[in-house]
Amino acid sequence: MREITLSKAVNEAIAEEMRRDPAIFLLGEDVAEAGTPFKVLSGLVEEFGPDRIIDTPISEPGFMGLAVGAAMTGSRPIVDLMFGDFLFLIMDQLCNQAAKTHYMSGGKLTVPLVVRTNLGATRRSAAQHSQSLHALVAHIPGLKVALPSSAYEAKGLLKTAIRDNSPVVIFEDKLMYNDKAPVPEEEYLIPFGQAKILREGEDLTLIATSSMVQVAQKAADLLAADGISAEVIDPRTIVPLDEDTLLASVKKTSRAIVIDEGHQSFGVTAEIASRLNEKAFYHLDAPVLRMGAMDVPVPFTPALEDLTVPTPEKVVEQAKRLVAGDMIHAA
Amino acid sequence: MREITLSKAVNEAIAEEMRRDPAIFLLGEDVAEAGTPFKVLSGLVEEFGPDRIIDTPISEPGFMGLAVGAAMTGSRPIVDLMFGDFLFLIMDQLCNQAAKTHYMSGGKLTVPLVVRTNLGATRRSAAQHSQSLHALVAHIPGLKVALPSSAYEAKGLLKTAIRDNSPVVIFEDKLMYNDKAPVPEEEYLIPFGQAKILREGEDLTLIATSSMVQVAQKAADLLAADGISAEVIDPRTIVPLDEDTLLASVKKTSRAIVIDEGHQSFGVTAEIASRLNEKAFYHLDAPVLRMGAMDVPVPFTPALEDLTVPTPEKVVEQAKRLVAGDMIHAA
Amino acid sequence: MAAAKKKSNAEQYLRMYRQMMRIRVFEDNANQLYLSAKMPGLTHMYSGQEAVAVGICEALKTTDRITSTHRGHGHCVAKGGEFRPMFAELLGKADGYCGGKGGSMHIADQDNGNLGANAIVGGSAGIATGSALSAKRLGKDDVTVCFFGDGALGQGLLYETMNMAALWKLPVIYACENNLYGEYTKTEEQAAGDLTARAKAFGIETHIVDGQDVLAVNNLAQKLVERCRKGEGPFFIQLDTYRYFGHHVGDINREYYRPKDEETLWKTERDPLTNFAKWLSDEGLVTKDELKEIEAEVKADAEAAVNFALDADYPDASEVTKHVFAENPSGL
Amino acid sequence: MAAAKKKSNAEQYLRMYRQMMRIRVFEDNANQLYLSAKMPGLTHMYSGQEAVAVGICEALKTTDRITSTHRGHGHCVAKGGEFRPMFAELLGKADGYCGGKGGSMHIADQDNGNLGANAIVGGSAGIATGSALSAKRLGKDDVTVCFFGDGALGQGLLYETMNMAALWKLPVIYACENNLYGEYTKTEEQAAGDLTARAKAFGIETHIVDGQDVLAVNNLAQKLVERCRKGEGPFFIQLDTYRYFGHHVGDINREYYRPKDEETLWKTERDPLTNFAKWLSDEGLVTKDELKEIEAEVKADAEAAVNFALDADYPDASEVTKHVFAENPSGL
Ligand SMILES: Cc1ncc(C[n+]2csc(CCOP(=O)(O)OP(=O)(O)O)c2C)c(N)n1
Ligand SMILES: Cc1ncc(C[n+]2csc(CCOP(=O)(O)OP(=O)(O)O)c2C)c(N)n1
Ligand SMILES: [Mg+2]
Ligand SMILES: [Mg+2]
Repeated sequence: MREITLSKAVNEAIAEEMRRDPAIFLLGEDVAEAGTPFKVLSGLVEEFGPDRIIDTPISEPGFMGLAVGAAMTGSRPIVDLMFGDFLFLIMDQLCNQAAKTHYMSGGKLTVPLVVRTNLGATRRSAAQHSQSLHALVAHIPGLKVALPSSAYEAKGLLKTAIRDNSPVVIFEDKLMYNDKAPVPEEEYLIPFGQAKILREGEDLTLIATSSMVQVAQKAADLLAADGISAEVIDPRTIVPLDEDTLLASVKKTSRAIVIDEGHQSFGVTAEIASRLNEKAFYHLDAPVLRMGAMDVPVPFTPALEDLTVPTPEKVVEQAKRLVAGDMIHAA
Repeated sequence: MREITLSKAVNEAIAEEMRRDPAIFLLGEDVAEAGTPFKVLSGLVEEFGPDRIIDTPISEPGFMGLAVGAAMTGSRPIVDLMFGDFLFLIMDQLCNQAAKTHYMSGGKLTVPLVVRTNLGATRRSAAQHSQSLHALVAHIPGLKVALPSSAYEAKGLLKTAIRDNSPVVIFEDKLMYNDKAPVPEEEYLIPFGQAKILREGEDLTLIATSSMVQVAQKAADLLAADGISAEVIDPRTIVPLDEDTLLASVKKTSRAIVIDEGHQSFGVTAEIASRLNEKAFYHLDAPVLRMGAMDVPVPFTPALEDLTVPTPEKVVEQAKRLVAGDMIHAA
Repeated sequence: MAAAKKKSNAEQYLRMYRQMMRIRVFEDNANQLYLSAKMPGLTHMYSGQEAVAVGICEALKTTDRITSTHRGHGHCVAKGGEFRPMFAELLGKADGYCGGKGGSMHIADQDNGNLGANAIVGGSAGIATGSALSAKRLGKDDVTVCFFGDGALGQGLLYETMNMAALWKLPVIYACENNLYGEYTKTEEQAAGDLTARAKAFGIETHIVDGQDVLAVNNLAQKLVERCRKGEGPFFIQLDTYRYFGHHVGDINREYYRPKDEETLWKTERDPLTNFAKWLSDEGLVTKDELKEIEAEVKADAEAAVNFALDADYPDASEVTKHVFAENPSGL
Repeated sequence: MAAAKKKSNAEQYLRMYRQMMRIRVFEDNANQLYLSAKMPGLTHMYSGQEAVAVGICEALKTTDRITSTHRGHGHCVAKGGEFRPMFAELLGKADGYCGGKGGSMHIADQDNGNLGANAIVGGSAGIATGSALSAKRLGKDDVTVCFFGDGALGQGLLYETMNMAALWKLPVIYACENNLYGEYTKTEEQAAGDLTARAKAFGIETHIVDGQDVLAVNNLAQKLVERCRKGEGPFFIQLDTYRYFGHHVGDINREYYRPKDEETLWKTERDPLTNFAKWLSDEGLVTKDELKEIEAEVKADAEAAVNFALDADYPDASEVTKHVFAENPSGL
């Protein structure tokens, strides 16, 4: 199968959907001629014209608001939010308006829109351009949240997001734009709420999202060399969350680590770990461990930034503790 | 001891601190003559004048931004945010600026400010005036988060918040403004990060925040009548979180329910439950249970709204299942 | 205006009068429901501002859209809303426009082009502007009116969206209802400079009109709506008006922020219904009896609707988890 | 200007020239560090806009404050920043202004009144305005200057804060650096209407000045700063200027959005350093050799600072958890 970059996969997903449905348009900063600073959208304005690939002023709250109104009235906007950190600017329109309109109107109004943005540190971009804020939107009822972990996932999940009739926030990993993966020429969608088992294993389950999927896979390789067999699962969407697949795995392996690049406290690892603990408690040989980013603003200097996110080595270390039964706490 | 309302307690806390330190001022919408729509600040503008109790335009992002700048330059602002739901409007200034400035500047700039706001549903105020959004700010490193559960707590925690050199968000429960509690005449502060054991018990631990403390206490009463002894703990601040007190209790009782009025998924109950599971796993006789608000926008109609939040009866029901060992899941 | 023109417009005038009366009566009933503790929560009444909503909405087609505010009953009625589902919504009943889930501050009436009240001040500026963008992109000539209060001028969102509306020539009309107060604060204490200059700065054509004069409002609105349809938008209108009650039903003692004689002056000298009724009679377009009849009909309608709403059922408990997400086509 | 005045000002002029040269040379070195892969991440260069930062900051006292942008090196130097801690910060070293934690986009220099660069476009409008409020409340006559680009005019926050600044007569100057582009988009495609009208709407006095003419900028700034101190603020200045490099160091192929000859024109005809140097020579205030000497000194300084920064240590790993929260007085 051909291999393409995540960037190209996103571009294809948008182009295919826009060809299919004239109600779709995209808006954001420098999305047209510039094709975004990451060049992900290059070529789209040439095909679809400036009325469907719309360059906005630097007005995140404003163009998010426009998208909500457009979505209520027959359009299907895709909002391009240059950095995930700018979510803080659009929270009111996203969480007070888009997320609640369908419910508040008793189902009369719908808001089919997609916010495409990104997450991930270690790009030396410092505290306001490095956050992974997906837990925040996942906490708000009415929003779906997708976290693609490869070019293949990015294309399939984005296409599904665009067809969904609810607001969806999809986070790409900034560091992955040039990573290639096999992506079929034929059309495919990836359904929301279906986790993917990337690697089967017996001794423990590594549940990893987005940027952390590669980390988990590397950790699983390292563990395999030491005779430990790790199952690796990517939930793909955290809202909806495929509890069943996660639970089945944990019931089999009896041990799990949840790995996510958002801040650890009050983040995604807490939700997944506590659901596993609650629903698979009597199958667990050890507590579910959580590995999120450190609870610190992302520091600029590489000397510190690299310490803040989970690495394959740190995962291996925790996995070994878990398997060795090294978790008994003092009474 | 005299009893005063939570509203009065807040008013006293601000007045006492403003008398002590001229660097403190307060700003927000209709805080001066009107004393806020909840009348919490009545009388303050008369004592401190309109230069220290400042009525702003309806510009939440803007006045939050002003507070950040004022805090960096020798003032100690208190931001009055009329409804907790408006946090979505100030997230950028609060989370990208206030929370990160001290860290990003390597400790050179400090941002001593307090955001006073509220939480809680069942006031028939519908989806945009009923949210409990404290989990969102708790996820952002650099912010402290206080959740007073009575007039006594409100006064002591707010005074501490005002003296803290970091940004603090303090949430009052809208339904509690007229609730009275004993509050000493003498000055007192309540240190952050020290949970309070409100009731000792043997059979299980109820960990409850803010509005849910009363719910937990009523549940404990009902349980006592049935011969079940519940320990009730109020963490008071969720950042910092007093893990030690919570862990000690759970190690003693071997069972716990975490109760909080934020949405359940990706919320406060997940963080607390997963920490307990992780650090007291081998002491637990059953999984830690979570009771948050339903994952739905808050509906207007009383017929539905009341279903969305934990009640003493629902807590009792879960507690009994827990104590009965009724949690074993199918393999 | 030529006498002939007036006659031929008589039907339209009477409809405007009736619509204003419907708002006035709706609010009086809402207040009664609050005072008798039959309505959950609080509500913000539109009484006094009727000529604004009616003057503008009478210039709109059903497919034209509006966005509304926390003070939204007037816009809802004016855009074609019915009493029964409105009262039912205020009481949280299943037959309400939003099945009881929205309540007064979120009343929406999609079929009549009302995209909803909004409990975030200024929160609908984006929605209205996006609705206009949608119409333009989809090749429809529908116009969107964004209603908001003077207080919403404090919100930055409005400036962001006006800038985009101006850049892209969107068919949207920003209708600023300047009722002199935002909650308990005077407009001049909240808004520096000149109100209309804030739209002019973006190159938007602005107008100021007496919001108590339904004909003045309607004439202006008709012109601007037609120009919007032709691609000459956006526009900004400042409508000077007054709310008769407090900020919300519970705001009773308001002398500390608003003098009694100011209230009296507006109610006696500038009431949109009284003055329009007088004009209609003076011009011989209606008799006193006809006016009384309209009022009586509207009141009877309202009473029936209130009773309907009081008797209606609350939504079933199972509704609580419905509509969090929209339904999807099969295969998704 | 009278010859006597000019002579007596010569020292100040030369300091302005030197400061502009320091910015120019700083940026050339930063670019070199990027090209040689010694600097982590990207950076946005201020080259071409030197007269703006220097003209304004030379009118300020140390206790006056500024807020800066993603393109912040120029403001930092102009407000008194030193090369060593600046380069060290860019390289993420412990000796940097922020101990390496902030980097280029968050460089701050509290001691000289620089409240920091900001990676959120428009994000410092509140901070600057709050700093002015703080000064006023605490009875100090310090003025705050808020630097921002034309692109930041898209952000609603700016309008909210200008409204409050105007209402409360705060000692703040909004300095809009109009360099014709925001990233890869022309200003006129992002900003409808007239730029200064956006401040005038709030009753703020506005000025437009040639941002390549350091004396014009400085004269205006001196007047406005003094008037601010007397309580006559706020003010808004549009400074027309140009950035020589791409949006950031990596923006090399930019012909698709910005014509080459436009760049050439600004660099050759309107360069703030060249033109100021010429004026200084023409007026007999400096010799060619003196100018060369200044340049050589600055370059030597920069080289030494770069070497210092390259040799400096990274922060210790233990720093990563420090400064999340500020230290508290004992007993809290
Ligand atoms: C974002 C936001 N801030 C504050 C409020 C509280 N609030 C409700 S109505 C109102 C005043 C609005 O004034 P205006 O826009 O003039 O409308 P009016 O009530 O006069 O019709 C305020 C401050 C809110 N609902 N939303
Ligand atoms: C809120 C926000 N939106 C978008 C960006 C990405 N961005 C960085 S600089 C920039 C352009 C800013 O233009 P302008 O304000 O004119 O400053 P200039 O770069 O021209 O100096 C953009 C869009 C950002 N950093 N912050
Ligand atoms: Mg008003
Ligand atoms: Mg620019």
